[in-house]
Amino acid sequence: MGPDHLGSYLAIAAALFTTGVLAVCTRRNAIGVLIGIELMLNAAALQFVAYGRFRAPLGDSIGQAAAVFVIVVAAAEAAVALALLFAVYRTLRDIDLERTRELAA
Amino acid sequence: MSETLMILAPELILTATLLAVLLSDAARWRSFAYLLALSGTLCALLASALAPRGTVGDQLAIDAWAALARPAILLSAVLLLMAARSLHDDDDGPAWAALLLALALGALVTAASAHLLPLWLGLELMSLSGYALAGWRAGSRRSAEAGMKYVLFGGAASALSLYGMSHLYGLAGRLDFAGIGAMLAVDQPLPVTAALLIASVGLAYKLTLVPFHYYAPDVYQGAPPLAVASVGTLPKIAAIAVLVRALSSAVPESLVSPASVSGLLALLATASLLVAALTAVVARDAQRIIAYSAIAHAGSMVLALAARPHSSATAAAAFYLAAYVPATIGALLALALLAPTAGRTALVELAGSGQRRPWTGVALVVCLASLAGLPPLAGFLAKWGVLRAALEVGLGAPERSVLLWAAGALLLSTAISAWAYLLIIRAVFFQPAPAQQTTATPPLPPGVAAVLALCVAATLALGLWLSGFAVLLHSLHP
Amino acid sequence: MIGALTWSVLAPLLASVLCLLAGRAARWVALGAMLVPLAVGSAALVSFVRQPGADFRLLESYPWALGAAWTVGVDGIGAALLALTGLVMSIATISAWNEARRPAAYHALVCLLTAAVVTVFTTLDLLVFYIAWEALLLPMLALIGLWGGEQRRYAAIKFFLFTLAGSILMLALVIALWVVQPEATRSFDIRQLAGQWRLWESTSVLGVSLARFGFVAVLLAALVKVPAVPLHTWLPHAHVQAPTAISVILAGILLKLGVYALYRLAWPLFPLQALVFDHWIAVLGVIGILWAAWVALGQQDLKRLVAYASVSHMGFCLLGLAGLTSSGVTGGMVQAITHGLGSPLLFLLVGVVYDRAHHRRIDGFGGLATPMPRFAWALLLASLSGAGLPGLAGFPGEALVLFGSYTAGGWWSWLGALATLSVVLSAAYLLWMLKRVIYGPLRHPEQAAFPDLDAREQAAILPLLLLLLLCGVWPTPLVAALRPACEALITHVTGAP
Amino acid sequence: MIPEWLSSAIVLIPLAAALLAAPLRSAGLAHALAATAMAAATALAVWLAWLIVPTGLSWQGPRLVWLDLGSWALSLGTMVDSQAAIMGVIVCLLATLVLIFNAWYMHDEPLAARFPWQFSFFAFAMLLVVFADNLFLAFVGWELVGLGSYLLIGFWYMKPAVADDPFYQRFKGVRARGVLEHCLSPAHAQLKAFIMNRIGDAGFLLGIGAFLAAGLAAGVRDPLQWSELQRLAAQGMPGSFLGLSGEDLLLLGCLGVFCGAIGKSAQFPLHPWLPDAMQGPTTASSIIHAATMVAAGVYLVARCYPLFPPEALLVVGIIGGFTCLLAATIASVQWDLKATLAYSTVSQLGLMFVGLSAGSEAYGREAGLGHLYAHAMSKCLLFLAAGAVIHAAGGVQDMGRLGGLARRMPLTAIVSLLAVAALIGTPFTTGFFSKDAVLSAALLHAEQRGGWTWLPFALACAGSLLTAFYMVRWWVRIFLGPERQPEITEHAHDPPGWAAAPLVVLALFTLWAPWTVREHGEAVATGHSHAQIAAFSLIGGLIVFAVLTYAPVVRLVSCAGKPRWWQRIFSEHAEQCGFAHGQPSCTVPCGVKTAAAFAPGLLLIPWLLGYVFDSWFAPHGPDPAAAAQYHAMAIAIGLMFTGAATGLIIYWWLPRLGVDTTGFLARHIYPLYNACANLWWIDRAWHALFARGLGEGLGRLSARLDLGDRTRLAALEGAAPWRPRDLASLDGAIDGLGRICARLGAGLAAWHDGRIGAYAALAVGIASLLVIMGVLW
Amino acid sequence: MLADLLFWICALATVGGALASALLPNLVHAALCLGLALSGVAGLYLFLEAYYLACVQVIVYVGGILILILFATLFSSDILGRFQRSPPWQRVGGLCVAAIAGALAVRLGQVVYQHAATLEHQRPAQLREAIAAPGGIGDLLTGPWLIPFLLASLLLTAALLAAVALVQRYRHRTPKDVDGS
Repeated sequence: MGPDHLGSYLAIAAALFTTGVLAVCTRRNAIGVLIGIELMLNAAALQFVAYGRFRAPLGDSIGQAAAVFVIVVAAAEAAVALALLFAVYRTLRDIDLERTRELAA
Repeated sequence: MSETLMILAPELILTATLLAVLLSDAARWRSFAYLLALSGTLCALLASALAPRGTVGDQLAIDAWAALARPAILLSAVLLLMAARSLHDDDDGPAWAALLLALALGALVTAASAHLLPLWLGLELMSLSGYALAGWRAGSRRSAEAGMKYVLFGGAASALSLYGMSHLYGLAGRLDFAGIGAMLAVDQPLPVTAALLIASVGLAYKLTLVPFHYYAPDVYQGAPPLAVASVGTLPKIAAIAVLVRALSSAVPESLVSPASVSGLLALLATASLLVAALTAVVARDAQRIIAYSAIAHAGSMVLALAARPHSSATAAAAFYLAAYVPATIGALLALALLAPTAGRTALVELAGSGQRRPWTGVALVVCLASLAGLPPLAGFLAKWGVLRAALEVGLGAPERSVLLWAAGALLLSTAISAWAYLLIIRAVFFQPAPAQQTTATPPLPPGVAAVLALCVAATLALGLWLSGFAVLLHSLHP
Repeated sequence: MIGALTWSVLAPLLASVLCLLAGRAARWVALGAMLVPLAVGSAALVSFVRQPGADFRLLESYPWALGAAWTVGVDGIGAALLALTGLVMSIATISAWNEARRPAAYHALVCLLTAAVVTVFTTLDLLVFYIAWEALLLPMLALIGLWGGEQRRYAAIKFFLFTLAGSILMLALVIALWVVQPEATRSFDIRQLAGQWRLWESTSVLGVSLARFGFVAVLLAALVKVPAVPLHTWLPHAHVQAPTAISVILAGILLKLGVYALYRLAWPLFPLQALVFDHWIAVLGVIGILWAAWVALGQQDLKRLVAYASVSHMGFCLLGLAGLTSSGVTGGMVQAITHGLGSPLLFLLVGVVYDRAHHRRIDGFGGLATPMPRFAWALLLASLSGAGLPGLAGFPGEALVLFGSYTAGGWWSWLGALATLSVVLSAAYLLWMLKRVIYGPLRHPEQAAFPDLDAREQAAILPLLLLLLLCGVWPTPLVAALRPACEALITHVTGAP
Repeated sequence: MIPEWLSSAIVLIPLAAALLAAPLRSAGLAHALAATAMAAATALAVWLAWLIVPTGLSWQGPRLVWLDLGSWALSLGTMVDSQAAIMGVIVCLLATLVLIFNAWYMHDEPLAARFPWQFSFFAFAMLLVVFADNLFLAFVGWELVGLGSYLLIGFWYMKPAVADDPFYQRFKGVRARGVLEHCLSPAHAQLKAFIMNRIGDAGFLLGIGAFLAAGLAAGVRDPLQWSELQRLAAQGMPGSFLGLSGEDLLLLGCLGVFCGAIGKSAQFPLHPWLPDAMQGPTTASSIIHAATMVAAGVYLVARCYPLFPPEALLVVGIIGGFTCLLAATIASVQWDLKATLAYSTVSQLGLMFVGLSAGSEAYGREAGLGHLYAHAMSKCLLFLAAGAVIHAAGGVQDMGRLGGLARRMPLTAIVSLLAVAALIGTPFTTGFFSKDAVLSAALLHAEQRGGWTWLPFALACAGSLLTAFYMVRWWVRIFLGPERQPEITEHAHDPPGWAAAPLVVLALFTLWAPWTVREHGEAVATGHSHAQIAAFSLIGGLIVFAVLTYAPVVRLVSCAGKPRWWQRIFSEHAEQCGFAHGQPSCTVPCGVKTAAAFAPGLLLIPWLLGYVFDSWFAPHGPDPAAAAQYHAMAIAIGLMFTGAATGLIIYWWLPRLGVDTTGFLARHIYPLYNACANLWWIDRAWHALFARGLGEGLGRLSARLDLGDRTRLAALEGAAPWRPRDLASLDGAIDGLGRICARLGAGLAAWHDGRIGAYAALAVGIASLLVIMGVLW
Repeated sequence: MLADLLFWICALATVGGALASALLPNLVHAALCLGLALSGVAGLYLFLEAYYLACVQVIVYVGGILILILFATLFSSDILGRFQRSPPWQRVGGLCVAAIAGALAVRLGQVVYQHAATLEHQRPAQLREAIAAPGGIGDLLTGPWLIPFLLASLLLTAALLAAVALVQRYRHRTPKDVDGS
């Protein structure tokens, strides 16, 4: 279980992913959920790079390219998410997910 | 190079239009923005009809399905732009048009994608513009809440999907469908199917299939009607197109037995149909009922795909889309016009709006009847196609009998959701209008009226022109 | 060149569009359109009376798509029902002559309804049959929902969901029949399907034979429409809340769709199952007769009483049809047609009283014979016809069905004996209603000023009265026209095993 | 030699008259048209009878196929034999006479224009039954006759229930209990009549079904023709119906037909409609409820006579006898003069059925028919006379208020005396010959078969005894004695000239009628010589005189005056014997004592006459049939004289002696009297069981079971929550299905509570569970 | 040995930071711990010879997105997380779902790991430095992956447009709820 074992990276990625899911499911604040999403994305990016490093054939940097794309999309998504949180803030004075339950069954 | 240019003509034209609209926003030609967007999309539509088929590297594959999906997407975008032009009075028109074009572009790319990355990027592009459109109505608490829920749920789902894709990359070393399919052929499918399933979460989320349908009712209820229309229709066309391609290339029949694939899809379809029908009955908001109908119709399309190896399966799904899209757009536009206060389509508030705008009411009834599947309209033929495919395969092979149970679920959900649609018709037409009628109803904006007429005409035409189905069948399997 | 039958479908369709444009003159357009099926139907019926036969006449066939073809044709029963549709629809239009609330839309929807009903009666194609069967839901929903009485919303929605749920299985059946046929000879033509009934006896779907599933599907759809007792509770609501003209249409024609579906689809396509289930259907018929009669006895509302009378009479059609004896089946069909004359008349008369008193409680009337003698005589004749008095239209159908079940042997005669009870019960509830409404002193003085039947009401009532007398005194031509088709059906079903 | 069209012409002329007279406005013109038409029909009927009766053949008229059903068909046709010819003449004759009388009777009636065409329609229907050549056409005629009576009973449909009809309350009989006053009205009477006839018709239909099943099993083309039926009955009934076959099937068929007859001829269980039918005009009742319609039952049984097995005849006899006695007892205590006639009709019909039950070897068919014809004439005359009396008394029908009308209406008195004489069987009237034939047939049958067949004969004798009693009571109370309320009867007068003509004609027919002589000639083998009849009458008269002198004994016994010591022996608690309104004064002992006083005289005379005269003269020789008929004649005359004597004593002789016998029966046999006055509670039973119980009660219950109760129906529109109570109704249960969907939907919707965290959790959780379970396990 | 130690430090930082950001009620602390986790991941990239990626991660993620999230924490009224606790059943539910997801991730990783081990294209260690250069990504983006590259740019434009359009719509509107909807 060292730096040059794929298993460890997979383990770390899995831990990141699980914590991300935990954050998404339990946080009461929208920011918390956002943090969770970022964690899950990072887990995926890390796994891409890890597989790229250990599995991919010579000179193949698909993993890293994919990770770059992941980061780009994460950035874009964060921007839009925060814009929408801003809209919620301006109308509700708060981004507490317990209070944004007007749309329900 | 000129070859790929010709193939990607529609996408390029659309991108150009997008940028032009952005410039027009900057250069204060706000009133032209919509015309610009409209003309651009029409050119793209023309180009997509004429564009040759082919593949762009291992990224995009413009095959029979993409050739059909692209004009459909652009046509819907045209309809939405025409409606938006007269519905939106505020001055952020150009931004809205640009976002819609971005959504359309995302859909085009997803529909044509043959590689996991453009698929995921296309999904993300659609989602981002979708989030913005959902939260578009400024100052409205409901619209903001809808946007937020959409962005959070969308983000989580795409992250989960990405995680699946990373494992797929780990296994296959390549990200394109053909590669994954080839890798599947090499060794035992267990891990790959798992990774594939998680990767396909993105599609399921976009198609609002059961485990990932939770956001749809809330978002459809809160978002402005045009946003719901665009988010509800364009991504579905793209998702079905790419699902068909993924199933045919990434999951070749030779290896994963069609029975297990159709078993899974039939299970998802039955769950979507029943959950949507039952919850629609107790919904108290018109757009929320439309959301549940979207979930149910997604279930039906997936049921059509579940009968896949059979020739008429994909045609049934395609015809279902052709019937579903105009009906949903028509219904939502009608609701937008009938709702007394913008953005509130609760059944209680819609009471008696039929008296104020009778013809819009009639259009709504026709669209809802088509969604419910009543015979003379397109919805019936769509259900007919799906049922035929399911029964033909189900009766043919005993191990595919799960399709018969799914067909039964489809019939049951048709019967139950008819009650939900009746709730809307009851509110619009049968309930007496509230006494205090403050504002006089403004005349019908011409743009929206035209779009509404087009949608109703499409529903009726597809319903009566029985041979439409055969033409579609021929075009999909030349 | 478009044949007569297709014109009798196209005319109402075109009329429904014209009505929307015609505005005030919509009612004339509608009336004109209704006369086309009436004319075509009566011409066909006369041709069957002159040369009785079990063949299909006025046949036309235009290929359409999806395997369906617009094939239309009528046999004895089809012709009679077509003529009945034309007649009842024109009478309904006359009775709704001065409908104030949005007349154009009203007449347009009635024309649409006519087109759908005429298609059901004339088509020989299973898919077109199903499309027309479902298509008449929307106009009826609008007609009851928008022009109805105080609880119209509940009644309209209940009607819609009841019929839709009832016939949803039929959609699966239509497709299954299409799928099961061999690739080359796939067709929806009912005659051809009747020929290959053995095909779906053998295939099984989810463990049960397709024929049984099919028979149950058609039976469910038909029993909701007939209506047979357990599935009949939508009818009183629909009748009480519908405006008079729509009640007339509902009672006159829509109840016949159920019997026609059994006659055209269930028996020919699944003869073996028919032989298995006929006893249960007959028992259902008898239960329907007696239960509806007893409930009618306890009714306070005039229109609901007449509605239950319809349920009771339609029970006879079921008993007759299930008996599979020549007099039973012919009697069932004659009963369906003569009930199509008698029960609209009753509803028209109830409408007359409702227009004047604006309520339908039987205790709210009393001694109407003094101010309204003509109305009293018409109601007397209509009630007596309902009670099955010889010399009026109610008798031949009932008598034939009873004699059919007497002579069918075995425990059919017990069913016949039970059905004979209805002779007493129908006289009881109809004439008791008559006593409380017409005879006796004038219970409410203000009703003394009620005007008697005016010209419009008489124009709607007289043709029905004359036909009641004609069919009662001399039903021979009608029976002669219907018998060959019924006997062909019997030989088809009994010859099956 | 018989024209083809004759029989159908007779049937169709009244129908034509009805159709022509209907639109006429003026009553006089309508009556004239109808009367002439009926007269023409009578002439044709007489001509037909003239051709048919002497030959005694049966002639088949033209036949028309009505409903052709491939293997068998229902057809319309006429068949005439002597029975039909005679009945045809009687129906047409009576119709003509009644129409003429009615022209006068309804001269001041505003609705009179409606009477002639409804009456002609009824006559058409009756003739249809008479001339029908098959059981199906008879059934059609049966129902149309029911419709005719329905219309005529409801002639004054606008009259309220008698409870709130001031005229009726003021002049109703003092002790007219048993009438359900709160609902008795013409409208109620017509409904009751139609429903009870329909119950009979339901039985008739089952009878037809039995014969039809047999006919089709034998493969007969026209299964219900009389000739076909006889052939089927002869060779044993093939096929089966309701599980019965062979002899049982024939019994079921005949009992079915008899059930139809019970309904129409108002026999025991289905008789309450006839007395209520008196709400209709008297002239209408005269022909419907006296002569023709009610006789249709007897006519039909006579028509199907060869089919009836002995057991069926026994049933006919017992029911007939029981009805005869039951109705006679009720008639004896009635105060309304039309009610007495109505119950007397029911009783006489019972007698006819007893006659019929004697079987063909004891000439039962001829006896029954003979009594039918005789009774038709006399009862029609009685009703017309009653009509005249009522018209004269300004509508008052209570015998307690009338009296002494003989002085004011001599013609009506004499004519009704003749009718009464014929009805109770006074010798030398048609009534005597027919009643004697009936009793002798019943006696002969009883002697031949013995056992239960004695019961009809015994009941018949008791019935005819009481008949004499109440008819004399009826005549004496109306025409003799003091005028009880002069202000009512001061303007009484006989019907004017042409209106009296029908009365006189009918009176003549009661004395002598060609058909009675023919029937009696056939029935009584010996044919008593008039001398014998004269001798018997003389002896009877002497005995009556002896009983009259016996009257003082009765005076002693009666508690009229101050109870002397010896009276106390007979009625020790004499003081409570005074008749108090409604209070049961004396108990059984007093009644027993009175009966004991009269018993020896009443029972002695018939036996004495029969035995003494037989031993002295023995004119009949060894033939048992002649002996039975001879004894029966003696008994008939004895019973007649005894009953008449009792009636005369109580209602004419004792009042002349100053004894007040107004409440005589009530005082002395109160329990029996109370039962009879309450019509043996049969009417109440019918009303409670059928109208209240099965009708409204069960109807309301089933209505609630079907659509739910009033609160549910009212709450339907608003989205009222579905209550578990709704399950009680079928409609509620079906709504329950919708509620289940909504409940499931609400359950699922609870998971959409708006929390985005929950959404993500559910989505990821379910997806991963699916993948783990499905794939990675 | 040093490399192993460094590796475990980065790993611990990543997982610890992630857990902290998920569980700490105080939003600012959570955001900062997220920064720690992201830096840890950047460190791991270094161990995986993805040097360019590590820089991008540090600059874009930690520098850009984290700062954005930090600003966003200002929107919430209870930054210190003293009284806005999510309902207990949601926390328990979330834990269970996280456990299931974790199990899925671990099992999937295990299965893929065992399966991937069988793949023959196991790379020799010595060629590490060849792939270190960022050129590889560049060749890929301009070569076969041109379409995704363009798409990414479009994505960013759209996101920019969306964010700006959404926010500037509130510039001249009063914060009061416009239509109460």
